[in-house]
Amino acid sequence: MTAVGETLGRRPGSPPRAGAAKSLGLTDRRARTLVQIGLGVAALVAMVIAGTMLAPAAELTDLTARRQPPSLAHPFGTDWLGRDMLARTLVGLRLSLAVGTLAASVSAVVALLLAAAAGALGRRVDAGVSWLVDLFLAVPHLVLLILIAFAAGRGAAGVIIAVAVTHWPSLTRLLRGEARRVAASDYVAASQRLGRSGWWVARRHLLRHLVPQFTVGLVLLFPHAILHEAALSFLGLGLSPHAPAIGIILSDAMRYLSAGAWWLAVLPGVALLAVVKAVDMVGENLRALLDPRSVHE
Amino acid sequence: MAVGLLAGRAGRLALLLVGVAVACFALMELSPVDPIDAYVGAEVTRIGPEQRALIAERFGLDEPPLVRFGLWAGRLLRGDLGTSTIYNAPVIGVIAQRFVASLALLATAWALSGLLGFGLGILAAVKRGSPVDRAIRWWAYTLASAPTFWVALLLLTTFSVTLGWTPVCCATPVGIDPADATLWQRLHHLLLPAATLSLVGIAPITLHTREQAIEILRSDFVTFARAQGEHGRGLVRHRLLRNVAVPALLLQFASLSELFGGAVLAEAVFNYPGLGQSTVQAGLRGDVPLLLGIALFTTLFVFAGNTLGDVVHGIVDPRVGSLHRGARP
Amino acid sequence: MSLLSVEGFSLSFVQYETGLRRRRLEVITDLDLEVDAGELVAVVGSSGSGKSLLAHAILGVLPSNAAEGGRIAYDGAPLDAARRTALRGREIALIPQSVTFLDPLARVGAQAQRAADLVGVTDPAGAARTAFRRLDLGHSVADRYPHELSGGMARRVLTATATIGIPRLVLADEPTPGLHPAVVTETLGGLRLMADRGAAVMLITHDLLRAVEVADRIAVFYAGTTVEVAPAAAFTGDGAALRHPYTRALWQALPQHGFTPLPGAQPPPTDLPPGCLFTDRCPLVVPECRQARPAARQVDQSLVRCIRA
Amino acid sequence: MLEARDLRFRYRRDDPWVVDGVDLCVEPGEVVGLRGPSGRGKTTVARLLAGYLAPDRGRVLVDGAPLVRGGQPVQLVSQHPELAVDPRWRLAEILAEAGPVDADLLDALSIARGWLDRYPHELSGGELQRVTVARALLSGATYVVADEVSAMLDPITQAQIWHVLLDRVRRGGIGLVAICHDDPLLDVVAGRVVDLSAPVRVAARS
Repeated sequence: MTAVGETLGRRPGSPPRAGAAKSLGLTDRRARTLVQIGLGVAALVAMVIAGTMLAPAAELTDLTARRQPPSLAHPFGTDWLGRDMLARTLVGLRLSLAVGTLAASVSAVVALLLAAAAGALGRRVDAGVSWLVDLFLAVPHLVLLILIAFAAGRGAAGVIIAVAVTHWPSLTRLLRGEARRVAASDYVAASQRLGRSGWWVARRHLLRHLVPQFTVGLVLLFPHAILHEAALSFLGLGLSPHAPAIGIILSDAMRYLSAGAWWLAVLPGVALLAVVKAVDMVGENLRALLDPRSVHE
Repeated sequence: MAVGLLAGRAGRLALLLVGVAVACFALMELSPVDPIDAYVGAEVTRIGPEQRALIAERFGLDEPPLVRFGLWAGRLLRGDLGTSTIYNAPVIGVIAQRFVASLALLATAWALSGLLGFGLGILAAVKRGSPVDRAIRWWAYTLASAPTFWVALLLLTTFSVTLGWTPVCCATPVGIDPADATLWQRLHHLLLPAATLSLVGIAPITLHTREQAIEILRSDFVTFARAQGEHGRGLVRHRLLRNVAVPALLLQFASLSELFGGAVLAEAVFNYPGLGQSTVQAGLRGDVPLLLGIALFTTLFVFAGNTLGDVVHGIVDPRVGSLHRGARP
Repeated sequence: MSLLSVEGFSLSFVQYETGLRRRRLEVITDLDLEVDAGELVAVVGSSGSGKSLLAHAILGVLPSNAAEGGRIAYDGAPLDAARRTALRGREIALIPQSVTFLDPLARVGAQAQRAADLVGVTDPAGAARTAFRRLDLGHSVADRYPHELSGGMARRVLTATATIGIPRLVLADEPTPGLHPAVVTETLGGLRLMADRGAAVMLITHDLLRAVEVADRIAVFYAGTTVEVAPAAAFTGDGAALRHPYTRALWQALPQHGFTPLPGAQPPPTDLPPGCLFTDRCPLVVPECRQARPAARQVDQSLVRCIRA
Repeated sequence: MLEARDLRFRYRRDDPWVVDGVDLCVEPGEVVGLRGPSGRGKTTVARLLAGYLAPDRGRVLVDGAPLVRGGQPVQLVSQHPELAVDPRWRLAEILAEAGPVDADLLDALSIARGWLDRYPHELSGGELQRVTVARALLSGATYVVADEVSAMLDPITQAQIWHVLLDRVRRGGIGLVAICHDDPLLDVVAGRVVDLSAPVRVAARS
């Protein structure tokens, strides 16, 4: 129990050193948080750059090197057209990240607008927004995705619209809940009594509380968006069949499973998992920085 | 008091279904895919204009959108969801039969992931900071980041293709009439899809339960229990379990939406003839009546889950229950 | 030898801030206190100054990021983790402050029965019923949930549940806030009764007047340490019999004793001054006060931590 | 004059009245005490007077005009300061919201300048309460409603806060409504006392 006392070189019971230091500066735990965010972001950036550079290589078919297992030349092996799987995977991941980014930004704008409208424009608008959120969350997410992908006529536009349009409800509900809590607080009531306008309260109080939640909620939106895009493409309702999307790569790989080409299915999946985990790691650590009390280290 | 609540809830359900019906119908209208082409499918090149007119007339596809919505809604209210173009059978029949097939998969995964997730979450919280906690958390985070269909592929590759222990696809052995399949054969075919859905379902439940359990372990009443000498297993059994179970139950009933999404993917990989698979087929081949039927049915399914969750919550949590029973201190 | 003796006790926490800052909170520094069987000692200090943590430390139910220092002895022997586990609930009892210390999802009767079970009584249900009757709580109260209890009722349920094992050391944490004056008198009377029957009772409160009414000795808690432990009798008149300047200022600030406020505020736990903690507000301050922490020494019947007492 | 006429209030329609016909008035330069056992609606009266809640029946008037939602010369200081300040603001911002900082007032309330760049959770209840009192006074309010402001505080902090409030009543001419269950304190600070447990009349005290 007295571990921490010792490590700080203070014999228990002795008077603390002159003016015990207020804050102990960069600490091991917070250092780890920063390192993890750095690592996560660096990994994602490196992946995007690699994906861009390798884009042409992903299309190179080499019929002499068909279905080769992972080797130094082709770390992820090659597919039935002799294309290098690592290149295709990286390009696919870049595409997934792009879809994720688009989905996150659309959701961000929609969520902010609706949450603000719900907060500022009175009870009826608030009830309307809350009902709209319930409506979107009433249908299972993947079913809604399929419906919208079908409505938008399959292909890249379809999946992007589907993913983009179905991720704002959870973020809106989070922001609206927080906005209502802040609006009902005594300190906002005090501000009003001090003659501050609604806009002033929104800018100085609401924003200060919503930004951390919004940032973390937004970053944690990426994994969902990426996985859903991959799922739609896998089911054949997403990107066009020849696009190097992870979903397509994995659904093609299914055909060759019985022939033993396990690497076509396993390795791209691992890469996608790594990307999603990197984004998730960045999100969780951002939360630790922005809202320490909500994190149980 | 309870009747009022039921009426309120039925009202909300009706409003929700109307909303979903209108939204989904509008979505179908937006689709550039010509319903006739989708219906005919590959042989579309070989049918002449008169046949197209015949098909349009039979399925009422040539009316203006608002009229068609009126017709569709009218039939809907009379319980007629129209005919599925890909199965050429009433949509209600298709959904009912397919849902029963999916139910086995959904139920096992729902129960399994609920129990295992709850147990692992509590274990991780009680042993917070230990290697056990770190391992469980790392495992849950990894699974939460893994695409469901890829996990299915992984299981398929290892157990069916490489080891050959489990069938490669379908709900009953290929080549024999599904009616004759024995229970063991059905369970054997259910193994991998259910395993996939459970594995993926465990991750979020574990993380949520762990979060909730840590919150409880920090609470005042656990401090007082520990001051009375409570510790270890006794603390878990007497103070922790119920306080974590109540919110966990609510979450469990609210997870049906995510669960059904998982089923769609698992059924696609294992070619399991459930409602999930037919949702995908309907999306791929533009079976509008079936898609609309599934959208409405799954909304009902999710709403029923949430309602059941609230009812159970009212029973299990005295603070909520007392509101209904009107108990006053 | 007193039943409970606390020597040079210190308690600090490490908390994480938004962004990178981590800060150390020295909530208790160099605290000395003794409580004897048959005696009621009050620990008086402003609320939120860390007093309750002293009770939690004695019982060993502190959160994981707490760091303890100094020595606590019970019945002559050091109170280490093993003895704490053995004595918790049986010989040492905590009467917590509010209804949030009761399990919201369990009936209060069942919780009392579980406490009796932990003490090891043969008939836990019977023991719980007797404890409730002792605090004249009707048997229907046992079936209620915590949120269905009034303030006074919750107070009595907490006391009954905590003292089922007829403890030798009772730690009562802030029992008075939010209660009707009559209920406060009744609650403090109950504690007095336990002391008179031979238990050592520590009453932790911010209410100096109520403490003086019921305690044998009063330990005045300031910025994490007890600056003076004086007999209740010393708290009379204009406080001349009180040795430490802070205690005197506390007494004279009461509405009934002149209502004269002493300027300044307590130093924050993150930034404690090196010497005596009261230097920046003390009317008697001299340069030596800033050099080192004054040791506690006996002056008349009071134990005072001040070189000029 | 801040006046409450036959105030009635309850949280839900079928609940008994929490505030059952309270009349009270306070002039600038005067301290009116409000006494009553806990749970008799003292805090609700405080929130009605300060415009945090709207009465179901009866009215709150400031110099004859009804209290409106926006800025009002009536400020509330509540028992729980940690709820009345934005946890994500530094203390300097909290004070700045009320008006330009008045150094004498901060010294009188012993608010150390070092606290101003800290967050609310880094301060104790007593320290935070000084800040909320400073905020109420900096706003130039003509009336202050003090609801159990020193119930949880040590006697010295309590004496400091009340001395500043009483000083502002005498010098600054503000009207103060002092709500508390601690009779000795009420006897010292209040000119006249309204007793909530007594029947509905202004209990004038000498």
